[in-house]
Amino acid sequence: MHDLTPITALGGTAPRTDTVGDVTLTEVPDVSLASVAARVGQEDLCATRLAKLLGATAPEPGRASSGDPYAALWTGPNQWMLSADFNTHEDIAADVNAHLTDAASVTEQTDAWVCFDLTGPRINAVLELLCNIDLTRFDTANATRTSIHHLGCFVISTEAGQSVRILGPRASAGSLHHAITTAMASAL
Amino acid sequence: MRYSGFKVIKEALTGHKGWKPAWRDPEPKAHYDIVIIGGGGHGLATAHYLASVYGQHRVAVIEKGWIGGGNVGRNTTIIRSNYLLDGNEPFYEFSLKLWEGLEQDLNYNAMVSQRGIMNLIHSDAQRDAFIRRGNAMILNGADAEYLDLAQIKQEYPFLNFDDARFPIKGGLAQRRGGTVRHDAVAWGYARAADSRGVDIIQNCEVIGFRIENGTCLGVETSRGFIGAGRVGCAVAGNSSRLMSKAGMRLPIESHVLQAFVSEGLKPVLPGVITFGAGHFYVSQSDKGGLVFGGDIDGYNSYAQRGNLPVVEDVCEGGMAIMPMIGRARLLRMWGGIMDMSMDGSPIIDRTHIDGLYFNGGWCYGGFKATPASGYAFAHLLARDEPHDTATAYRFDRFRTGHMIDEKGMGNQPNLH
Amino acid sequence: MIINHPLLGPRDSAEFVYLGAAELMNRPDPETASADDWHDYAYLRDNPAGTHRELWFHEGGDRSILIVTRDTTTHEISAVELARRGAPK
Amino acid sequence: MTQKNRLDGGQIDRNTTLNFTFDGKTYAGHPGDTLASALLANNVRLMGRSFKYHRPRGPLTAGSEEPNAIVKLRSGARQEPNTRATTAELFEGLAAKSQNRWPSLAFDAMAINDRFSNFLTAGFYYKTFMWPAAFWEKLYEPIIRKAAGLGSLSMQADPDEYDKGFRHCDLLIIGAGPAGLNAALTAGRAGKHVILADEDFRMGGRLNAETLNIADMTGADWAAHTVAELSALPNVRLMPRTTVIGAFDHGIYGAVERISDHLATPPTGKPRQILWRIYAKQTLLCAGATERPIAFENNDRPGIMLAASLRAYANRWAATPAQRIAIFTNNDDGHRTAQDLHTKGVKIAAVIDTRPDAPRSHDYEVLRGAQISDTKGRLGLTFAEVTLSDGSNRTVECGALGVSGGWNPNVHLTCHQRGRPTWDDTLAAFVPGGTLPPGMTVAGAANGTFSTHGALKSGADAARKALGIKGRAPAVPDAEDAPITQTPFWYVEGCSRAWLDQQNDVTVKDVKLSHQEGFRSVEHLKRYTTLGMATDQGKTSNMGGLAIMAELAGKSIPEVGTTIFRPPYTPTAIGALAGRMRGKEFHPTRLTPSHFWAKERGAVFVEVGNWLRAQWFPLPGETHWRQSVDREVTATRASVGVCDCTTLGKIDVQGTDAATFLNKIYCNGFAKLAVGKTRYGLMLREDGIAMDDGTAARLAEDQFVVTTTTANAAKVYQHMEFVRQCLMPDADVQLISTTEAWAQYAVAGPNSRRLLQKIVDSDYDISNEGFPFMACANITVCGGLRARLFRISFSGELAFEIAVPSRYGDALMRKLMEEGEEFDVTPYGTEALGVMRIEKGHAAGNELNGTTTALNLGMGRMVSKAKDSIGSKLSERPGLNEADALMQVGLRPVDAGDKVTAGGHLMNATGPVDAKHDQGYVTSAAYSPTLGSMIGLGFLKDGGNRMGETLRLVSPVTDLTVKVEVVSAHFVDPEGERVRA
Repeated sequence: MHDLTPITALGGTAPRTDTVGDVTLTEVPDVSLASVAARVGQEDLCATRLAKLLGATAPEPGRASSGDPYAALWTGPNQWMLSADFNTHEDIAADVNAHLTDAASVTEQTDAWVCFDLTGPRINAVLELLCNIDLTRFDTANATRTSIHHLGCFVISTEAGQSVRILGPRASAGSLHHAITTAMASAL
Repeated sequence: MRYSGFKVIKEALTGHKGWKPAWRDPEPKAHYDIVIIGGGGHGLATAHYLASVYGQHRVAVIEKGWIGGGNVGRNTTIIRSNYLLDGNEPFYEFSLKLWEGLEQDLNYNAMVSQRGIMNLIHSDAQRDAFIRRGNAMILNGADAEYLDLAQIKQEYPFLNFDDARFPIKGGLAQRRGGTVRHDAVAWGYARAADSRGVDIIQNCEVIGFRIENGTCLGVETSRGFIGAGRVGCAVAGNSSRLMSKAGMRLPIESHVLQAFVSEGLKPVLPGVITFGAGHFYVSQSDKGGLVFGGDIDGYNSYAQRGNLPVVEDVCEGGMAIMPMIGRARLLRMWGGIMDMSMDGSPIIDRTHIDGLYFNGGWCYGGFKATPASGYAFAHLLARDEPHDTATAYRFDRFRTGHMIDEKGMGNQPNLH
Repeated sequence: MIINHPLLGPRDSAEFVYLGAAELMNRPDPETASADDWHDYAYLRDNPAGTHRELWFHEGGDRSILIVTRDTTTHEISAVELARRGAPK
Repeated sequence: MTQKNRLDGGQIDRNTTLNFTFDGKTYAGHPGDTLASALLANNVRLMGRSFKYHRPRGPLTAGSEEPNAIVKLRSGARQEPNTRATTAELFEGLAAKSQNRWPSLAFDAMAINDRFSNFLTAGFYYKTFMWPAAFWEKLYEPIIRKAAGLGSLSMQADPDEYDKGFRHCDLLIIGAGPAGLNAALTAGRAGKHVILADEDFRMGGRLNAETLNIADMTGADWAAHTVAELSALPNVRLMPRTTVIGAFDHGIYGAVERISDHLATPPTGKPRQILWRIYAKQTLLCAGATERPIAFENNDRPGIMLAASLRAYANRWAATPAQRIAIFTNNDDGHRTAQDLHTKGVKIAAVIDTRPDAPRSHDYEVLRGAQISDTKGRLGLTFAEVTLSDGSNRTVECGALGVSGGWNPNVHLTCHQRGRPTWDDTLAAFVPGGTLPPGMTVAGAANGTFSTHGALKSGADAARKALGIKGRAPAVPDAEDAPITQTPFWYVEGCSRAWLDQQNDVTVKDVKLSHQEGFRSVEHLKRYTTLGMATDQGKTSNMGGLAIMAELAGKSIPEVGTTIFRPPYTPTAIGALAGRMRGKEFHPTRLTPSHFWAKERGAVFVEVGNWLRAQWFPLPGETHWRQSVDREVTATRASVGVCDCTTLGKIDVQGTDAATFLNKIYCNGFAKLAVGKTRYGLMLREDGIAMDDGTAARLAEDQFVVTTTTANAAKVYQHMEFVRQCLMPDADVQLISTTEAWAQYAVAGPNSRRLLQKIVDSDYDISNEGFPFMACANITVCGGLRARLFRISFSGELAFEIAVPSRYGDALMRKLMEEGEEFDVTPYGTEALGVMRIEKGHAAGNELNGTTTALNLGMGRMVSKAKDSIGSKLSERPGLNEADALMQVGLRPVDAGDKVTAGGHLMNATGPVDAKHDQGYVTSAAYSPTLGSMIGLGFLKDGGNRMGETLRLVSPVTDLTVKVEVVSAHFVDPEGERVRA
């Protein structure tokens, strides 16, 4: 086992948590991510193998699926982002690649992103200050790519109106964190 | 009628009965030596110089709406000659010199105000580029001045020096740059051209060109056919629209550029300031309004209006560099249609059709170019050869690879 | 503006990068094209006042490039399709 | 602190008193007051001065259309110029000052302009101030500018924050008057997502200003009840204090919500205002109507107001500008005002009605067929001169005069997409018409339906139609349904100094002069006279000017046309449009994986795009940045240095056609690159100009990792997507950015291999034989952590780039420092990086400036003729291949002590120094500790054949001229032995 100690995207040794009123923002470092893109001509094979891996057909556009060990998120035509528990699946790309082999191109994305969970009964009041999502129709398991203060992020509705997961560019974790917490202070 | 302080006083004392229309409202004649399509700044300036410099008096300017209703009345009124490339700098410097004598030439006060333009610098690479540009300006006989941070702080104490995301590192100034009362430019040129016999025909739309055996004989208009020895097109914004009537495709896309003015404020800005790390430039009009703008909306449009994202982008730039304007209010926003060319530089050239000449592709730099553009186009129309300062503005430069690309953005018009 | 993405539904045009006229997809055949063909492809545009087919890159979304048919005088959008042939699901 | 002109009733909270000051004097008002209503209640009519003639002015209106009562609100950094007293909500401690006057509001020296008004007519300045030319900037303009403007900025940064947000709805209703409220009820009860926005702090619109009843209650009570029901509906969002400023494409509306403007200061963390972008499937405009004035001689004195505004002050705010009031009207609405004021106990001096058949009244005198010929009163109205129907004159004493010329529908937002309103003869007004913004319908007074009943009904009907609500329509509550006909009466014959645009001082005379001088189109009139260009945007003045121009031109008003309204509906704080994107938050900041470590080391950081990079690492005792940079360069070349190069773009290119794809993207060949090898690649734009350069490492048969320059990462990725999706749609290629996934460090210098051998796990052979120059591999480090190793060099030394997952980047850097101690390992920043790449002659951003070709960069031979790649064809154009084309060269000062400046131009050793003799320019310059002098890279005409030639480097803008020698751009190790060592 190697001897390098990781730091979180916000630069800490432990994840950061911020609470305003009844809404909490939590940094979630224990997520491993891999991008899966079907090879041209192998779309169906990829779909079959992916379904087997996920235990369900891969999510449709604008949707996300949860599951054990793999959750998935539609990111583009014939393209998904798979996530798993970092502690058990740190080398997620290798694991997934082993299942999909030549049906897809798999790329490690774990540390390309910072992951936040925003939870509480009034998260929509915060979200409407951050990103252009139609919250009147943002149901559970909806997922979308959107821009938060000029940062391209994925927002996944894990429980409608109650909790979302936000994936943002890791290098800008500080700016994203600042944007979310100021919006919390403003809206709550 | 000559305008003067004396005349103003005389009229004031006699009930202003003596003022005449600034230009006639003539019926189109059957034939002119030269017909200019487009009663904007460039077309009217062309007519003025044709009449005053090149001795052409059988000239008409035809305008589909009201003169000065296009970009000359929609811009942010900035004049400058701070260009880098040899194809451009002598032309814009010539233009600036014409601005400097404009009022006396036209007997019309267009309020040419040389309060200077300052391009702010925010990175080492930008400094290198601006120093290269400043040198090019001086080597072409223009004025340029490099200011370090201390000098900027002294001249513009209200800029954001404390918590800037992209700190100011210096600036390139052109003291002879400034602003002009834009509408007055159109009116002044119209009045001067009219006084030398040029017919300015408003509400006359060109429907087509009459072209026989590769020669243009005149224009079909909403008010009938008008014959012409030579036809000059100066309708920037609508160039593709017009030239398609002559079967031409142009190296041009039409894009909307928005401009903004704030409520009237007591004077705070000495001259023009441009932000180097975002899309924002600003000056203050003599009425007190902050006149500002930024980047084009970025998609083909003839709609003369823009959308919110660019408004926000511009105001973000403004607040980044001048956080004091947060409580100033934006009063009006509007859009103009820009001839965005394939290298960001204009075209003043013959076409493949005899007797048909073209002036356009000004991107959003057309206003400052108005006098030189008119002069050079008049020269081309009168002499059938390019003016010394405009020899590079050829159609075929893209074919031969002699692009004039100040920004280095290549053949993507919305990036220039 | 709002672009009705074939896969994602209505999306704000601010999420997109405008790439220009759709003719840019018709790159000349390097084997046969003349210098004029290359010049016309790279530099000449119809630039119509009216219906215009153009490319929008969904950089802030699924990174698809869309062919949008839009009226340049009203901004009304009449059709949107994926640029990539054999539009995937 | 009496409120002399406070009446009974009204919607103000008399139990609470709010103290405020105007021009330093303290007054009292109540919650529910505006600044204007409170001042009127305190018998203050004079509130401002006009722009040009500095005429004394009081409020003309009771709303956002106000041209006159413009004040400076608050003080210090929160000072807010040009604020309408008529919409400013009163709060405890509010401090306002009048503006555009000196020394005081009552005595304004600049009022002298009024005496000379005859000389200062429309456009006078275009005709003079021309001689001598130089005097414009020196003399005339400074005087004009001194007089210009209204309020002043604090010149301090705005201390308040602004937010921006997004809201979506099925129906956006703009305006909460009878039409808007009833529409909201209809849509809300049907379960639709509704947003109801109103600029006022109290919803109800005119209902709050009238005494009319709806059903069995007053209009104001009905409004309150309706608002209560609506706020109980979860699907309805009420947005008071929210002005919809613009109608943009495809149902996107801009709206500004004033969160804290009615408070002394915003609560902690809360914004002053929020800019909402509202995405509405359907929109219903219920913006009501604006009363229009009648122009007559001296119609601008404080106390002269629109009649319905007087009524609003009396009914809603229980305030009146005077105890004795006259009314001048051409319609029945003026009589309604008289009646309401009379009921409130205000003495009606007379109702002057232009109509011979005007209705009579028992309560007050009606002068039928009469007109106002002039008025008196220096700082406020005292008398009105009336010409009676028989031609005789009469003086009417009054402290205020209500003027009613009829109503104009508020069509503004219907014009925001350049649609033009149409003329309605029965209303003698413009109504919404032509093409409305898609999805927008109009109801109520905004659509010319002026009666209360009509408004209620049209609101409900429009909502049902817009949303396709089926079923029987609920009954419309009983309300006044008086038919409205308006016979136009724009101005009193023979008046000249009769104000149309009161703020900009545009009079009837100016419009006549404009016509006389040929400025006859609406646009010319507006621009020549400045009519409608003031902060009120002509809401009360445009129609009058239009009507007079029409009369002069002998045309009808619609023939003359109308100026179209542009956003914003009312002036909007620039801060609100910027939101949080200011100061350090203007753009997001990108931090490198070693950032926190570098900060501990005391690194100096520099902005590189959105990245913050370590520029150099000063050591104790180093007083000048050059000392640090020189040390970093020397130490790296002597032993080993480490630099964080994570910011370079990394794009993962996979697929069976990956190699074919790269062959298309790069001008040089990639098809034959072996697995485990890296190659330098140059990318051209289709126009043949160099776009970017970098390396592509083949990690597998079907996988490459492409690197880009930091600046072009996004652009290159986009370009690749274009080629993949639009030009090679059938190719099997997948792209994804991994820039931030991997922390990547350059380890450079003769000892770099020895250092890395302590890091890289021993089962990987990184000897020169096992891992030669340009090799690449997936490896493990520090006991099993997956990593990538590339043997590439930007510095010209033996060098590697090593990458690990970003979260381990911090630890890896610390490890490298620790393990490198024995080699005196040195971290280096972007400056040293730059120096070393210049010493090595590598092109970077300054050379890849968007105008240079492979030929210019000395890589002309790299453009493969054996294959087609993007840009190869157009790069063959003659203009890009001239005999004396610019070529990249190295430059050394002849005198080693001399400075070399990037941006300097190159001139021959002798001969003139001007643009015509320009030989090229310097792109990059740095001090080279290795060579002991400054050096530069530049582009020189025919540079390839001018080695050894001496030139002059001139930089007049920085006052520099030095002699430089043309040398090879590869100052260090030209044979490239070190990188292969």
